Amino acid sequence: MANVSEVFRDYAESIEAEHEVREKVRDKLRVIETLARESSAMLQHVHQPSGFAKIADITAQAERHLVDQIRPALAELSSSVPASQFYRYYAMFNYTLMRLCHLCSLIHFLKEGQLLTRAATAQDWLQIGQSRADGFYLEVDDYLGGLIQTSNELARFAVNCVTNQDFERPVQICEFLSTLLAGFRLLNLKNDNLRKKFDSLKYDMKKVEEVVYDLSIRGLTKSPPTGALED
Amino acid sequence: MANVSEVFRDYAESIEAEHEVREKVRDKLRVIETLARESSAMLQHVHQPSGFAKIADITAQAERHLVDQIRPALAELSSSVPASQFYRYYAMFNYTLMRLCHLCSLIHFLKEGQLLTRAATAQDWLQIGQSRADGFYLEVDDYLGGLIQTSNELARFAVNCVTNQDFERPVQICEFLSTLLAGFRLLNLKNDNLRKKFDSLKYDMKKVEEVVYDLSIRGLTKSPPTGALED
Amino acid sequence: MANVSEVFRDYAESIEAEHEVREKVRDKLRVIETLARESSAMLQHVHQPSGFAKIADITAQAERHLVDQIRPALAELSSSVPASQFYRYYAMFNYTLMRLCHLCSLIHFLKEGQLLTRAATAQDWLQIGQSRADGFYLEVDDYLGGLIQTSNELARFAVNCVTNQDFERPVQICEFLSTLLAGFRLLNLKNDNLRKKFDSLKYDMKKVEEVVYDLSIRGLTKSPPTGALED
Amino acid sequence: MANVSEVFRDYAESIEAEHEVREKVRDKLRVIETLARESSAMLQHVHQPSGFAKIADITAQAERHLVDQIRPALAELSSSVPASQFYRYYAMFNYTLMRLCHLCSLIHFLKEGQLLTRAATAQDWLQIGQSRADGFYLEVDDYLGGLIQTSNELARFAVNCVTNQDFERPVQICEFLSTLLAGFRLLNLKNDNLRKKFDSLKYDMKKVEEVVYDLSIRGLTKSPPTGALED
Amino acid sequence: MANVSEVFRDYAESIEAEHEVREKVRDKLRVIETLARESSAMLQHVHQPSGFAKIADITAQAERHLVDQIRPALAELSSSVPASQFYRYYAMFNYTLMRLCHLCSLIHFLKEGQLLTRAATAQDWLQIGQSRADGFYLEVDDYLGGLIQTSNELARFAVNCVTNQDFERPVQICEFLSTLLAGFRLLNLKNDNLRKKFDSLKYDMKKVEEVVYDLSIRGLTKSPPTGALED
Amino acid sequence: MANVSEVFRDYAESIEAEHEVREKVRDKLRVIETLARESSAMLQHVHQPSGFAKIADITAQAERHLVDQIRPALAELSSSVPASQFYRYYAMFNYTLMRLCHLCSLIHFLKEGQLLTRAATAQDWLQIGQSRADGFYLEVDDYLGGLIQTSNELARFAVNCVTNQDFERPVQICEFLSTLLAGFRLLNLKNDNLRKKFDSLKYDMKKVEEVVYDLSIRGLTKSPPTGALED
Amino acid sequence: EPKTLPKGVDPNNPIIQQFQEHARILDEKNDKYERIVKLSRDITVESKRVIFLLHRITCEDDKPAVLGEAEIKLGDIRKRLWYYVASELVNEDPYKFLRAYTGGLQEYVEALSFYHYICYDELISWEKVQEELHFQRNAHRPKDEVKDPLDPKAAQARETIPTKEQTEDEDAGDSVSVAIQEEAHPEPKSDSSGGNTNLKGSTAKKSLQVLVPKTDFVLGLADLTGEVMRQAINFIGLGNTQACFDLMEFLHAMHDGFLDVGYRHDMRREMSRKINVLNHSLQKVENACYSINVRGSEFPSKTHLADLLLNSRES
Amino acid sequence: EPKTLPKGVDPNNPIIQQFQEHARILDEKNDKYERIVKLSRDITVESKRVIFLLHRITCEDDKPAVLGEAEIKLGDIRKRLWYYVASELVNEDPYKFLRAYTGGLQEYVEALSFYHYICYDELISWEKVQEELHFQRNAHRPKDEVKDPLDPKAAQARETIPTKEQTEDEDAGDSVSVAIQEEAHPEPKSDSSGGNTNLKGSTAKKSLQVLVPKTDFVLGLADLTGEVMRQAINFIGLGNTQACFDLMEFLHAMHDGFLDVGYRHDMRREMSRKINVLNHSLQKVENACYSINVRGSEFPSKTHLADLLLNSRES
Ligand SMILES: [Mn+2]
Ligand SMILES: [Mn+2]
Repeated sequence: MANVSEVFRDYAESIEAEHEVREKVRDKLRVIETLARESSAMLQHVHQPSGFAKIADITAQAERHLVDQIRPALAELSSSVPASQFYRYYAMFNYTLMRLCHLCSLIHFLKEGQLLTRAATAQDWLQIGQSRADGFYLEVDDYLGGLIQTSNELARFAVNCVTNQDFERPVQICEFLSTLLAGFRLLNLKNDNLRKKFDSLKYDMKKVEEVVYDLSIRGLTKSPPTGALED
Repeated sequence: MANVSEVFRDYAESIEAEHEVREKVRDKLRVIETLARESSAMLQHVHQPSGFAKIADITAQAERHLVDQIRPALAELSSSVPASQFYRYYAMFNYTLMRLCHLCSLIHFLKEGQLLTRAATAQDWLQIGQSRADGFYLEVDDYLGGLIQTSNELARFAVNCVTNQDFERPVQICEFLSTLLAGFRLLNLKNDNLRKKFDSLKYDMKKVEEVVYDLSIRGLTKSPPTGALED
Repeated sequence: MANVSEVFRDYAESIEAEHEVREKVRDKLRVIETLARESSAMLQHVHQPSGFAKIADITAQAERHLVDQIRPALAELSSSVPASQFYRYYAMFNYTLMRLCHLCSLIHFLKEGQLLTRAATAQDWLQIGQSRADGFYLEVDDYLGGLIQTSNELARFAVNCVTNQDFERPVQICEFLSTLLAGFRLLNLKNDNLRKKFDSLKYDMKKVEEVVYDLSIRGLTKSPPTGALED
Repeated sequence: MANVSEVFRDYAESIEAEHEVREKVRDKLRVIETLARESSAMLQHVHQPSGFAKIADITAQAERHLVDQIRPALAELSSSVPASQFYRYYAMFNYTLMRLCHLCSLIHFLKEGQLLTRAATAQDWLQIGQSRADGFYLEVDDYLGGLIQTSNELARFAVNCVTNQDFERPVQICEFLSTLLAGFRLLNLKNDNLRKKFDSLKYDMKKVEEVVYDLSIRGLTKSPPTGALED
Repeated sequence: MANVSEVFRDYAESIEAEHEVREKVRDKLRVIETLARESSAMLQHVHQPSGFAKIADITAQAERHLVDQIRPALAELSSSVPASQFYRYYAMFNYTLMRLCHLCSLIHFLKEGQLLTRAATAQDWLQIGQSRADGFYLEVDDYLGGLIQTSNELARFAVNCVTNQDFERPVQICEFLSTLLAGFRLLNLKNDNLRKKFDSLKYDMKKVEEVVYDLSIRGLTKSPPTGALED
Repeated sequence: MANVSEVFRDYAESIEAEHEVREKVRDKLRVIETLARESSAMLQHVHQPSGFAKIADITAQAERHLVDQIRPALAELSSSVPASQFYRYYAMFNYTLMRLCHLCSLIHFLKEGQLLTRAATAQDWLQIGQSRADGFYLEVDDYLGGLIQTSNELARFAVNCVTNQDFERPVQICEFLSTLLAGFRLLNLKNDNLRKKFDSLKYDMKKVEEVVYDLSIRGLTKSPPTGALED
Repeated sequence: EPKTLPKGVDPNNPIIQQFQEHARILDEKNDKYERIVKLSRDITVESKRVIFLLHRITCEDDKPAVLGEAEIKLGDIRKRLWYYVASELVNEDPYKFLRAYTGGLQEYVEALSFYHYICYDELISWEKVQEELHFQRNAHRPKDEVKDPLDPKAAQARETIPTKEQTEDEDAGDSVSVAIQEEAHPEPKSDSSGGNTNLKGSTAKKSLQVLVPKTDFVLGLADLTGEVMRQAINFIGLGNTQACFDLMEFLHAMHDGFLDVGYRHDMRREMSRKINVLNHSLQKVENACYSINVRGSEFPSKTHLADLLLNSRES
Repeated sequence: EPKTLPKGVDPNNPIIQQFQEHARILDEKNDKYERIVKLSRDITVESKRVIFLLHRITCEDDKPAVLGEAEIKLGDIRKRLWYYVASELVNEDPYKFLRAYTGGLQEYVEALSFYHYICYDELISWEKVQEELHFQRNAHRPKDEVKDPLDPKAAQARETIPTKEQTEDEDAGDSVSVAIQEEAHPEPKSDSSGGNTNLKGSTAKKSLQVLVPKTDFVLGLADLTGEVMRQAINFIGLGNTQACFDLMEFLHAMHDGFLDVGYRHDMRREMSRKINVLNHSLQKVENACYSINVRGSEFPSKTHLADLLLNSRES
């Protein structure tokens, strides 16, 4: 059994190598998380009276920050994950990706009042792959998780819109959430985590419906909202 | 120790047999759950402006879906559960049955403005048994659980009715929930799942009362609602 | 090995010495905790209709209690912890310090409507150190933990203000929490415990925003709140 | 937002696709697990007086079973996992692979009294890859996990050897475990799971040393065991 | 509240600073742990027939390794922990210090057959402080924890001595453990962890007594052991 | 709600009162535990060569210590527990009582070679009650638990007797344990603590049987032991 | 007892005899424990039913009938279940068997205090609860040495339940009763030193009672707050908003009380769990009162609002 | 049932009537559940006692007396406790109440299989256990509609326990018995498809029985292995080393069986816990056999060793 310790020495090296990848990924992630925190902080201002008037400025600033800073940081992360082992380290960056999707879709909705698709999120905003073949890519689960974070934020935003005397946007948010909810209902959610988040989406819907109710019973909406799903 | 292995062989066979039943039940259930999700999705439209005008169509469609698709699927499930072992597999389909009851009572209420009884749910709508003697049957607990899901949905619906300028239906819903509440008060519930759900019924009642209140103080109800429990 | 038991006797003594410090710290803590409990109980009255009219009295009383009773008790605790071993016993009084910070910042807010800084908390209110060099001092984590307890209390207070017909204070609380939240967003919270509390702060914010919403949609706020972060 | 539901339908399909892979993997795994269970059951007989005399037969039978049945089943599993997504589904078959390694190394030791290397396990016995480039492959962790299961089994076997009057094999096992232990000591075990197993290996070592002690103090070993690590 | 964010920025910096210390401590620790693992691996050889003959060489080698490599690494760790905050980071290196004490006392016993005192461990072997005033120092708990690890190792060694035909050393170990046990009995162990380890010491004692029993009933001990505690 | 605070004031007082009792009981217990530790330490010497020759002295000393020191301390404990509330505080001193029973029965056995009855333990040795009517009394469970601790100690002692060339005592111990085992077999034990301890008694029996066996095959027993259960 | 002794075990061996005695004591304790556990489960079920019954009150007019029925049910629990627990505890240290009946006791306190609150609009006192579980000596008594659940006589004795009338008016059980030792329960020196064993003002002579430890009493009260919250939500649903404010006040008072208790030492983990639930209940009611007020403010006068709600319900 | 309706609730409202019916069904189920739980607890206690009794066997000569006593005790459990469980389950889906009696059932299987193993040196079969819990229709039957634990009549009916003689020889209960519906239990199509509901070879007509799910049977057997281990250690203490080897063989066979069962799907968590315990028990016995052998080896002949041990014990 003379060669046994040699064999083990080999294994020791491979374990060491994995450890190094993890360290590197962890470092890159830390940078992105700090940046994402800054983005969130900027976007928070839309909830406040002072920021409410300058929503366009705020979203523009957040978008620039995303393009100029987060995107390159994400590229570095992406290159530190061996392409064939994407899923080996997936659990490490998973949650961060979700958060970035959330930032993209929130900015997009504030600007355009529209849902940002997964393709656009991956390609245009984050510039990462769309499928496993592209190496580092945006998983459906993460995209959906990000959307639900956005719905949570928008439900809160609808409330603050009213406080800030904007009675139009809640109706728009209501339609957006309604569309989202209908979409989620089509999914057979196996993923328990996502299912719990889906429940939070239902709750957001209900909250926003109540806001619209409050507006409409007081005659504060211009017109009854037009159908969200009339495709 | 020859008889030891006999005993275990016998048991292994019985596990295998049970496993097969479970697999079958699981398959049948999956079909029903997908169908029930579709039903729910249809009925969701009543909350939206676009759907609001066509409630009759929507309920008719949902009812047809239930009769034509869910009912036969349920019959298959029912026949895959050995009659004398209903409770052996009960925990598997329990929640689904509850949901079906909910769908039935919701459709029925939207159509008739009335409570659907357990007898009618079991016999006319789901075509399953009403008591242990009938084999696969509708337990009281599941029926009641379904009713409470309906009350949750109706509380939300009452809010959206107002948004959609329907000021009559909330009063009708208010009366319905009031009767339901009186009924539930007659039950001795253990500190179990049903009791927690019962609490949610009280909140629904409160919410709908507030809607009716909002309507009355603005003179939007045609006539004051008649006492819910005196009909 | 004759000297072994002598050696162990030495160790036994050192263990006994540590034990005595712990006993002493525990005794001092017990006194402070009882006093802090009394303070909390006083401040609880602001939530109640009977106490609402006399908030100024209540806070004055609580402040006196803090100055006259808690501060000397804290001085005794401080002197019972060997300066060089602050962190050795830290886990024992950690939570209590947090609670005292909470009491200070709550009283201060009720009186002044302002955030109490860490410097002021440590120096003016508790009269303990501000940095490790000062011996017994107020750790950042404990100060922040205390602030979050205050935010929890204020969210509840905002609700009860409305019940007691005070429609101004919720707006003030809303601004306060908004400032706090913005501050916390800048922190890279490694400490899991603090992160969980941060989530509760977000929830408080949302809750208070809903209160302000309820007031503003009914025209009960004098004017829209002015921006919290207009620096 | 007309295209939203289309978008979601796409996602629903991708989720469905993943679901199918999982189902397939689960089915294949089930077969392998049943076979592995049968293998284990065969090998259990070496502990029993009745089986002790026919160790060669038993291992031959277990080896045939492994080659003829488990290997093809494993090939099917391997082909049902998309090569680029090995780590996505890794958690599903991870434990089973470990168990197969255990079976291989146990049979090999019973036949040859030698350690089976990872290369041999992967290439000769299981016929799967040795590195990520080979697609479905044998991870170091799983190989090591399997070895430790073998050490647990051998510690028990050493005891039963004595019961069955075989006083040579325990000495051989002692050397084997000693080698293994030395190997493991070279690893920097980050993986908590593996570390816990490593502790069990130390315990096995101690147990077997005690068996050898019992034999040697009674003069039942032919000669003192020759050095395991004399490289 | 303009200065609030400044205040928070301050805190953010202090949190960042702490984070850096932790990172540094973690790095230094990693080095020491690798070295300690190597030391352990060397000392393992005394259990094996091949190593048994060269115990003096092995201990000499291990001692050199400790002096030349571990000691400087420990000095680096020591200097990375701010002296006044020893206990703040204590939980990070605590277990490693215990292990180093174990290595020292094991080597010392193998060489001298004597207990290594805490003073000698700290001053002569590890060259760290003996009391809080010395900054980075050896806590009593860690020293005792290390002794108990040594007792576990020696119990195992006593067994292997017999296997390797050394009938003297077990008696010596028996006396050593007996002394240790008597020492521990004098301690009023509050520390639950230590108490659990103390139980393992009792078990070791029993094991070694049984070894001595086996030797004496076979007439293999030269003379009955002389009293361990005859002071 | 004046009476609410009365109710709670009343309760606060009762907690305070209970707290005082507990503190007092704890203090008294601490003294007893230290004394019991000393007793154990004395009796430990019987295991060692140095102490073996003076067993009579050791037991006499331990008995004196028990009579002169432990007994009065126990009387103080007893008087600090309100007679009618023995079980209210039972869990606090339960284990200690068991340990005292163990000390009594061990000393008695070492002196007389006989089982100490519960009556004698309670009345003559500990001077506490024998039944509920006597106030502070010796529960059957605690007495039995103490006996089993004694059996553990005696199994170890039997081994050391042989090491110290006493070949008579193991036979005597063997008979004692045999009787004890027969007694325990008459009890209906729940699956509780006592039952687990009872299992350890069986292992002690086995161990001692092995010692006696070792002596007999070497012709070291004067006469074959007489049947343990036939006297 | 025909206890088979293994061969070779001398029945006259004093040690064996001693162990036979140990066996008897252990068996008796275990049997008694089991009997009390079963009674406790029954008490739990019946107490829950009383609580549900009380929730059926929707307005003042409901009270007489519901409270009457609740009183009868509580009396039944007392006379037919607690009475047997008390009988089992004669000459025992009640703390010895507390774990066997603590579940039933807490649920019973919850039911009784809920009943009391609705009747008298005040919190029940511990003395009152303890008094309820204090029985006169001349009441019907079951056999003292009931032991073996398999013994038909014994089981019969327990289950020959005294009906309401019997318990109060007759002494029908004499034929199976056994002298209860005359000696009084041992008593602690003073109330403050010992806490809560004995009835205040009672010398507890020759009496049957079930001890109500104050902690169990207070744990029962903690559960009460959950029911009070439910009632408050009920009342809003029924348009009775003033009642909701009243209940909030009550909960505030309870909250003050528990705030004090909550940080005391040696507290059972149960307590902090229940206090948490209380905090949630209080906040639910606070939120409910908030929403009454925030809505009420839209309308000129509060009484007007009540009228309107009443109209919309009753007309 | 004098159920108080809140004011304003119309007792003739069909919905209210419907809910009154729901209430009745829920209460009945709950009451029945509670009654079965209590019987199950009694069964557990008594089964444990049988096990202890069986551990008193120290040699062949002990067997007749101990086994006789155990048989009587087991019969009592069957006729006086299981019989009432069976009565409660008439016309019910037994799986509905399985959770209420599974504890008692497993302990009973443990006791019965231990008894059987000692008597016949073999593992009891599931059929045998199920048969034991199958009662003849003409046996004494309690009232079918026993419901309210507070109802003295009902409780009395349950507790008027048939003595051993009665159960077998008389039909004393007719006056309180109620017709059990004649219809047989519904049966699964085949044994293999449904598993283990019905008695093999029995058409289960008009019979009372307690269903023994095979899983509970096997869980009881898992506990048996712990007792077998205890017995093995006992036997070594008593010098009966051969018995220890025999028991090891039995445990090996059980281990083989559970090895197969252990990895089956849909398995209860309970099972893997118990299999773990079994593994430990087996290793304890293996270690014991090991030490017999390693010591025995110091002596020339094995029989000689036995003689010696016997001498040192019996002389
Ligand atoms: Mn409750
Ligand atoms: Mn058992």
